[in-house]
Amino acid sequence: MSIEKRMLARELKLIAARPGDIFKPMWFLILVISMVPLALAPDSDLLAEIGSAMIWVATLLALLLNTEHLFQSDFSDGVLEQWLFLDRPLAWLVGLKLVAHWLFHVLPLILITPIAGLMLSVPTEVLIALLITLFVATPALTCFSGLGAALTLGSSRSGILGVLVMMPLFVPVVILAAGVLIRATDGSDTLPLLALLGAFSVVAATLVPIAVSAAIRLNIGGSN
Amino acid sequence: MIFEPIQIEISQLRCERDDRLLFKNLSIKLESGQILRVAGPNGAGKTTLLRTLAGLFDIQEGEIRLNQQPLKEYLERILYIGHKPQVTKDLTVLDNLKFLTDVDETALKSALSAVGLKGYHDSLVKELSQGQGRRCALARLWCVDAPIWILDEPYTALDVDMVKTLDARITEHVANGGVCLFTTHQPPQQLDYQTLELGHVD
Amino acid sequence: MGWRWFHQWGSPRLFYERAGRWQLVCGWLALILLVAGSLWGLGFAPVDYQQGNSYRIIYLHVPVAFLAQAMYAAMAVCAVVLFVWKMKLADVAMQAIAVMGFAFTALALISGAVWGKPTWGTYWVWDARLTSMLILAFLYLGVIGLRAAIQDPDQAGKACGILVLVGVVNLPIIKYSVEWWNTLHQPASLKLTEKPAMPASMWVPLLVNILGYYIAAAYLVLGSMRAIVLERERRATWVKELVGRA
Amino acid sequence: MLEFQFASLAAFFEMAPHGVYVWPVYGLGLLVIGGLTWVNARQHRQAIRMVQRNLEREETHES
Repeated sequence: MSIEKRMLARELKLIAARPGDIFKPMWFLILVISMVPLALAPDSDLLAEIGSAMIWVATLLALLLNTEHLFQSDFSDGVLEQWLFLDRPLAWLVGLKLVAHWLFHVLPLILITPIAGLMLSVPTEVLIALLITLFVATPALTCFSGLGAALTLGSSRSGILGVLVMMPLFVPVVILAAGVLIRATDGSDTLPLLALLGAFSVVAATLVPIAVSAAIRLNIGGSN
Repeated sequence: MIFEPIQIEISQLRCERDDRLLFKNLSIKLESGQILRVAGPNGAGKTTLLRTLAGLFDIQEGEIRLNQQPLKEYLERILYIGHKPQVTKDLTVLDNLKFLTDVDETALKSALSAVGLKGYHDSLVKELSQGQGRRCALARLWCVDAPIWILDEPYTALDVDMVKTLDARITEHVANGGVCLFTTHQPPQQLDYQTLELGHVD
Repeated sequence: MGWRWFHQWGSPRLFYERAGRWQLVCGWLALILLVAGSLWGLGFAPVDYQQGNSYRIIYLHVPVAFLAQAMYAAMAVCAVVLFVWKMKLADVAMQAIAVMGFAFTALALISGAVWGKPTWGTYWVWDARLTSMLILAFLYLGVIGLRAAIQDPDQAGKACGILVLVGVVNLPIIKYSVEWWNTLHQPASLKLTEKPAMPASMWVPLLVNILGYYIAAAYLVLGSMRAIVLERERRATWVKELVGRA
Repeated sequence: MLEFQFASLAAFFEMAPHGVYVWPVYGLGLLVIGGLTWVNARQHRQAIRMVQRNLEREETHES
C-alpha cells in the first residue's frame, strides 16, 4: 500500500477510535449559534440580517479549536518523527494530513451549517452562498490553523497561542467571504469574489504545507 | 536477508545544546556487523548523538557520511526507534505497524508473534501494558529491512525474555551485515558490542 | 571581499562594539530631529482649514504608522537572512524589532484613535487604515507571544522566522482586502491623512519627523539588540572579558 | 515660512480647541520612546550583572 493510502486509512481509523473529535466542534457550533438569539433578541428579521456573519465566525472558531491540536498527539507519541523516514517529502505528508483533516473534520462542520442557518432564519439563497464560501475558504483556513498548530508544538504551555498567532491571517478570507454573502443578499454577481477566494485557498494549500513542514522539522529538532 | 556492506563515518562531530557542550571532536567509524553502545550519564548527549545520526537533528559542526555519501541521502535505510512510545494509543497494534511499514499482513503478524504479541494484533495499544506497547514499537525490527538500526533505550520496560529475544534479533541483524547503535542503562549480557562513553568533555 | 563586512557584522562581538557607537550617534540625531520637527509641526506649521489644530497629530501619527509597517518588513528581511545565511544576529534583530514594532503600532493606533475623536466625533471608527493597523498589532503580538512560548532561543527564532515570512506575504493581501472591505461598507468617509496637496510648510516638518522617528527606531532597536546579544552570549569569552574589565 | 502660529505661549499650550487631544498624544509618544530607552538600558544592566554573577560563581568554584 502506498503511503498516501496508509495515511488516509490511519486517519479514518483514528476517527473511528475517537468519534468525539468530530462531534465536539459541531456541538460547539450549534451551541454558539443558540447563544445568539439569547444574547440578542428572538427577532427573526434581525437574526436573518446578522445570521450568516455569525455562522461564519462560529464556524471559523470551531475549525480553529478543532485544528489546534492537529499534530500534538503524534508529536508527543514520537510518531511524527517517524514521518521523516517515510519515502516522501515531509511537506507532501503534511499536505496529506491536512487534506484528510479537511475531509473528515472540517467537511462535517460545513455540512451542519444549514441547521445553524435555519436556527437564525437565514434566507435560502444566502444560506447556499454561505455553504459555497465555506467550501471554498476552509482549505485556506485549515492550512493556516495547521501552521499555528505546528509552530506551537514545542511549547508545553502554549494554550491557544496557535489560534492567536494565526487569526490575523484569516482577515482576507473573512472579508472576501463576507463580500460574497453581501452580494448574495443583494442578488448581485458573486462569482468574481468566489474566484478570488478560491485562488487564495489554492495558493495557501500549495505553499502553507511547506511552512508547516519546516515548523514540524524545527520542533522535532528541538525535542529530546 | 543479507545487506550490502555499510560504512558509517562520523568525523569531528561537535554539538552544543542549551549553552552546554555535549561532545566535540567526536570521530567514529562503524561497519557492517558492528554494534555500538552509546553510554554516559544522564544529559551526556546520548539521545542527541543518536538523533543527529538519524538525521532528526541538524549537524552543528563536523560530518556524518554513509558509504561516502552525505547522511540525507540515506534516511530511508535507517530504522530509528526513539524513547518516546512511537505508537498511537488509539490504534490497534496491527494498524500502528501498518502505517509505518509497507509490509503485508502475514509478515506483520509473524513479527508480532516474534515479540510475543501473538493474538494481540486487534487490541488497542492503550489496552496493553507499557512493556507490551514497547514490544509493539520494537516489532518493526522484525519486519522492516533497513540496514542501520538506531535504538534509543530499547530495553526500557522489557522483561527478561524479551531482552533475550531482542539481543538475539540484534545479533542476527548484524550477522546479516547490518549495523546497530543503541543506548541503555542496563548493559545487555548477550551482545558483543563496543562502547562509546560520552560525557567527558571540558 | 565584498562580503567581508557582512560576515563581520554577523560577529556578535564586533556588532556589540560598533552598535554602541552607532546607537549614540542615532540617539542624538533622533533627538535633534524630533525636537525640531515636532516643535515646527506643533507651533509653526499653518493651521488646517478643515480640521483645525487637531491635524497636528499627523506629525506623530504618520511617521509612527510608517514605521509600524516598515519594521514588519524589516523583520521579514531578518528572517530571510536567518534562514539563508544562518546568521544569529538576524534573529537578535528580529526579537528586538518585534517589541519596538509593536510599541510603534500601538502608538499609531492610539494616536489615530485620539485624532479620530475631534474628526469623527468618536474614538474608534472602522476606518481602513486603523483596521489594518489593528491587525498589524495582532501580527506583532503573535510574533512576541510565539517567542515567549518557546524556551530554546534558536528554535524560537526559527519559529518566529516562519511566522514572520508567512505574515509578510499576507500583509499586502490583508491591507488591500481591508481597504476593499471599507469601500464596500462605507463608501465615502473622511480619511484622516488623505489630503489634497499639502503645502510645503506642512509637509517639510512632517518629513523631518519621519526621518527623526526612523532614526529613533534604529536607536531603540540597536540598544535592544546590544542587550540581547550580551544576554545570549553570556558564556562567551569576549563577554566575560568585557564585563571583567568594567 | 517659519512663523509662530499662536498669539502667545499660553495659546500654544491651549491649542484651541484641540489641545486636549494633541498634547496627550505627543506626551504618550515621548513616554513610549523614553520608556523603551529605559527598558533597553535596564536589560543591558541586567545582562551585565548576570555575567558578573556567573564570573564570581566561577571564581569561588575554582578557589
